[in-house]
Amino acid sequence: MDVARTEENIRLPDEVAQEVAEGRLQTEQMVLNVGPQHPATHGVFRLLATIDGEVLVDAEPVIGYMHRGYEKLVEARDYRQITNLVSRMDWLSGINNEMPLALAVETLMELEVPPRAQYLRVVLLEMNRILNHLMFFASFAAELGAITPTFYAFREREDIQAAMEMATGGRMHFGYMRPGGLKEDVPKGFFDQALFGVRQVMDRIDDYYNLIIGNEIYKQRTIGVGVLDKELAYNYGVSGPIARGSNIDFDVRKDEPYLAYADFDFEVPVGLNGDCFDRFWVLLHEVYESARIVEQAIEGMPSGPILGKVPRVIQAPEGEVYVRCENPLGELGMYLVSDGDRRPYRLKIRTPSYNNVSVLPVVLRNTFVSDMIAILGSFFFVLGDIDR
Amino acid sequence: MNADVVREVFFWGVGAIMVIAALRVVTTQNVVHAALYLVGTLMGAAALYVLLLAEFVAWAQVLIYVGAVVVLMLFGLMLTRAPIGKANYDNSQRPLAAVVAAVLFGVMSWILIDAFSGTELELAGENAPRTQDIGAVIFSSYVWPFEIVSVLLLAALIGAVMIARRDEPEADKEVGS
Amino acid sequence: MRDYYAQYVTIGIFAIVAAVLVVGTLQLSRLLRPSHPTAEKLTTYESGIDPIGAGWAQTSVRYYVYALLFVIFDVEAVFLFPWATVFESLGTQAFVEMVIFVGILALALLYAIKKRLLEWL
Amino acid sequence: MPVTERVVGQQALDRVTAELGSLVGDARVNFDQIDVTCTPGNLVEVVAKLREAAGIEARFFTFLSAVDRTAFGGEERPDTERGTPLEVLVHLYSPDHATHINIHVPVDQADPRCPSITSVFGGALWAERECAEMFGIDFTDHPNLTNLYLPEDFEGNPLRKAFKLPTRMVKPWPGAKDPEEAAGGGRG
Amino acid sequence: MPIAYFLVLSSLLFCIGVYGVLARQNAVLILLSIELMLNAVNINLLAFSAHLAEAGVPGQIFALFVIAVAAAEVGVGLAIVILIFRNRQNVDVDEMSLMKW
Amino acid sequence: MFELNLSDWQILLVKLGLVLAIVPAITLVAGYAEHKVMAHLQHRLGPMYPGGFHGWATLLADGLKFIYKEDIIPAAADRKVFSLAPLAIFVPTVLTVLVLPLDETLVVEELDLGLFYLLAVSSISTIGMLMAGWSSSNKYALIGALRAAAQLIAYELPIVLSAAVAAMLAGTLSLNGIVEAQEWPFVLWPPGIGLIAFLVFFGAGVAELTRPPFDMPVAESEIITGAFTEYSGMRFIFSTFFPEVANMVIISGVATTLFLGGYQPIVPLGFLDAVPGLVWFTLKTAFMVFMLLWIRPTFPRLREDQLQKFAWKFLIPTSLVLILAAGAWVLYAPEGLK
Repeated sequence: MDVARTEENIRLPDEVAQEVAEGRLQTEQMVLNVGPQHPATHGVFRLLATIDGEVLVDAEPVIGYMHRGYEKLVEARDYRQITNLVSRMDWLSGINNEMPLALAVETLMELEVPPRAQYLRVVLLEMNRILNHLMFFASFAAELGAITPTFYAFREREDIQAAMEMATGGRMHFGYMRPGGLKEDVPKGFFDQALFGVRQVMDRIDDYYNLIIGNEIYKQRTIGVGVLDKELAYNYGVSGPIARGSNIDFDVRKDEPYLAYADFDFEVPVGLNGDCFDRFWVLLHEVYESARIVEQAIEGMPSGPILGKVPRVIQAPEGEVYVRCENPLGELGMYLVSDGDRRPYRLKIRTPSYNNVSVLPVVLRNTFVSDMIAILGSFFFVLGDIDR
Repeated sequence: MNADVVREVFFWGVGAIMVIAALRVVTTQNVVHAALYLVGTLMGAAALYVLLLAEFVAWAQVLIYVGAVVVLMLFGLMLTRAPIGKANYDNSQRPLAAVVAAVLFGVMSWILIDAFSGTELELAGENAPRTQDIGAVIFSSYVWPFEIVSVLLLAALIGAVMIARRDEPEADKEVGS
Repeated sequence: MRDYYAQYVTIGIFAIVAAVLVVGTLQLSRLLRPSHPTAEKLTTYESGIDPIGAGWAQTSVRYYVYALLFVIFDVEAVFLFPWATVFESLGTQAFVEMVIFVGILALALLYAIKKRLLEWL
Repeated sequence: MPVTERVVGQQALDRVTAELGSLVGDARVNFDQIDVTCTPGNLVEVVAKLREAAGIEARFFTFLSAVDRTAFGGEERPDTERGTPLEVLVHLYSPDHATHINIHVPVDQADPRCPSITSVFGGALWAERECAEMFGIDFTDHPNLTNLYLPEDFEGNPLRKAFKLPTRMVKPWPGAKDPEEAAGGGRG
Repeated sequence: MPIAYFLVLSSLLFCIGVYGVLARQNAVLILLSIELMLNAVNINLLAFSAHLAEAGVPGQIFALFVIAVAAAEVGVGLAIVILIFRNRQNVDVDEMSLMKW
Repeated sequence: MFELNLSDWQILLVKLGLVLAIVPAITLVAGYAEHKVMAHLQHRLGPMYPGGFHGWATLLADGLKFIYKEDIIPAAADRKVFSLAPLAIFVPTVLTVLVLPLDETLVVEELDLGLFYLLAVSSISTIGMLMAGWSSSNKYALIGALRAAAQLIAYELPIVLSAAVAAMLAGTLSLNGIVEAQEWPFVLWPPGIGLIAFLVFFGAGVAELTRPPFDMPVAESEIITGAFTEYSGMRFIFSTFFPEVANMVIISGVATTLFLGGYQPIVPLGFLDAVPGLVWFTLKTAFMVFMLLWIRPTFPRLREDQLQKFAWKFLIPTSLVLILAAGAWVLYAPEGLK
């Protein structure tokens, strides 16, 4: 990165903080509600900000406007129904949400998943990851005031969206995963469309670089802004692109390969300083890596059944297990306690956005109002994922 | 219509607006309103300057007073608390102040009318001095006041900064970061 | 020969017409637009929550410094324009005068930068 | 740094038990993950040690929640395997060793109390608030134990088994009448 | 047009300013009143400048200088007010008894 | 030219009529151009339906919608100041149009100090912003107003100073005089000085318009619509949409007048003199407007402190140097070069 991380960039907030603390700069503080109805909060997220002039003295996220009580609801539904329920948590990565549930049931039931299903799952998961990341690419740029990337990103999304629709019939909530495999095989022409979509993205990623990452104003706005310390990230259980932005090489796909991820060659992009720039940089690189995985998976696609030997009624045996997947936004884990019924006895859903956002008060302290928006945008969260 | 009559009507109109606005400046109980009424008076004064053949001064008045000084005032007000709604900003000497002002006005206007009654202003538009005339005179006859203005402004900035700056001991050390 | 007063009469009339236009359009649209004020509608917008604290304003000291600097340079600009029209005929002397003037004000800017007054926020 | 040395299963269990010793009761391997049980009084020390101990370094705070086992396997068979049916569950992960550690902390069901681990893991700030409102567990010395999701005047602890979903009491979930399937009764 | 019109108007504005200075207790409002007085002076200057047209434009030039000085005055005055506000959280001159005799 | 005997009042009426017809028309055209240019830069079509042909009537439909909108003044607001703020923004905008020379004789009033008048009048709207923001009693509006005012004053200086450079090179403040004094190749002469002054003027002009990348006073992702968050219906049109688009054209027109030779032909070829000056002025202004439209979808926005630093540490010192350089050029450059 060719922009010097000047002292100035990093020191300023502390200095201001000190002045505020000593009362030298103190004008009256005012309490500002950012959200729940605010253009920058992706849904009903509320930030209670205490500001002094343009400096955020304190910030307290208020969540719960979308709480639907999934953990209670799932106790009254069978696994097939839950698939469709959890799909709606992080509505930008529906099929990724369904994955750990299927994995958890498969683990408890010791089901074999046929290789074609594993490869197909990878294709769908990674395409969904691209969809998700492109959306955040668009929204983050829009929050920084650049309006064009939104349209570019949606153009690319559309091609991939079409492939997803061919396979699953849905655009957001796919409901395509089954314990033991997939609902059905993909239709003819799916692979062509998928390849077309991801290659399109790979080709155009240079444009995105030129338009956003290479832009001097963009660098000024993001470098050194909202630095998330590595230890802090561990402490709060921050995962996904945000953790990787903070120089944490942590990717479930590499660390504990599930499905067929061990078969593919891909890199885990890792940022340097944990500022907004790094988080965004990681996000964009992951798009590229996911596109590569999709290409490899389609090229090596085995034939065979897409559903293993699964009993007609899915009843996980007694036991408990924690299963996790690398969701687009981070580690999505499910702690499944089963007492042998068709329904889970207790399903703790550990969503990535929840942990990622919980660190916000620390990161937001003593930033500028404008930086607050950049930081919120770079924390890539989905409200449904926080509130469940 | 006779041009002089038009001018007089204009004068009375603008004068009335100015006086009313000025009165509101000193009586309103809302600080921001006071500053905005001051804008009324200042714009009225600019209009009178135009009438008095001083178009450059008139627009300088708009540029500096309305565009800059009032903005400075409003920033200052908002820095020191500027609530919407009323508060009491008068002190207890209001009646006394009114008497003093009225007496002063009586004396002054009596002297002025006494001294200048009968003096007519010849306002011939075609003789209005042009910007060049002003420039030529400043930069030949009023060079020293002109330079002193710059020193005064510098002093004002330094003074204001000394007073209002954040007390930062390390500020003088190294700036080159 | 220019007609000094006529020019300003035109400007004045334009100002009045522009003001009347705004007020008139607002009045006109009053005939067309609905008006059903409710308490919720008239609440100040604060991201969909009842505002916390109200009726007061506060700002940062930095803005004051900017405004002060602006005032100073605005005064400079006012003297700059008459000078611009005559300095060619007055020659070197007037030029030197302005160099000194601008130089002193540049000192003010330098001072502000040196004192980190422009450092934010 | 990705996983430097993979420590799972029995090897991980050995390290954990060697480090914690008598601080924990039952410890076992479950699907390559470590399950340990400890008392509320020892919890803070346990998580602090797991975080710092060489060879474990479970620095990553995954989640904190609770499980109410009073209706496990049907109303008649409450699971009191670990002493009481209500337990706080803390999951830690070691990014360097890919070790998962589930810490089960049985708490008193009538007066559930557990010390807060926010001094060790900041991520527990929200998790404990959520757990407190959902299960009615009092996390002592938590700096701000207010409701995270529920309104302040909400009554009851939704994730306790005793808290029935009102709609489901009136009308059982239609899923139970799945044509493919005859057995099984409504429980939730 | 009689010059007395302008002179009386300017003295009226000046006296309104005097009233403001005496009757207000908010320091910023006092500064506003002072601006009124300075403006009154300017009207006078320009009226005489128009009256003595054959003398050239010195009246206008003086008005420019007055405007410049007024700008500097406001800058420093407000700085003082802000300092006082920061120390005491209010700007009532009546309560500023520190420098009273 | 043909002679028409019209009384002063009739002339005034004609002027009024022309301005009142042309200014809104130009605003609509520029607004439509903004929709379309931006859409095509972003690989989309933009409005296509209202009016039939490529959605030409979109803005008329929008305007109609705004007329029908309910006018809401928040209960906590200061009604008087709230209603006056649009006036303080709209009227100066209209007044700036009056001195722009569209052609040698096509100007509403050719003021002797036209340039100075223009700068003075346009500085009034700063107060309008502060009025709108303060009176709304809304925190976003207040933050927006303060940002807007600080930005407008910071970038007014480069505008004023670089305009002074143009005045110095021409030796007059009359806009017609400045156009007449310019010779081909307008902005490129005197070398360095003209072009840099033009760029400073144009850059600061973008900031004065509060358009990206300088749009933090109205940054919707941060502070909704800044000072005008509480404005609705026609009040909103008069305080934001109309002034923004009109000022875009006006700034382009002023830049054309000061630096691009105004109504003079683009290249000094004899036969081009037959083309009316109005056409040249329109072409040049349209080009400048297009540049402004191009900037908007290209850049993200700056942060408030970066914006201020850019003005005070870069643009203003640059324009101060330019003034001295221009002075030296006028006085000391060899006769043959000028």
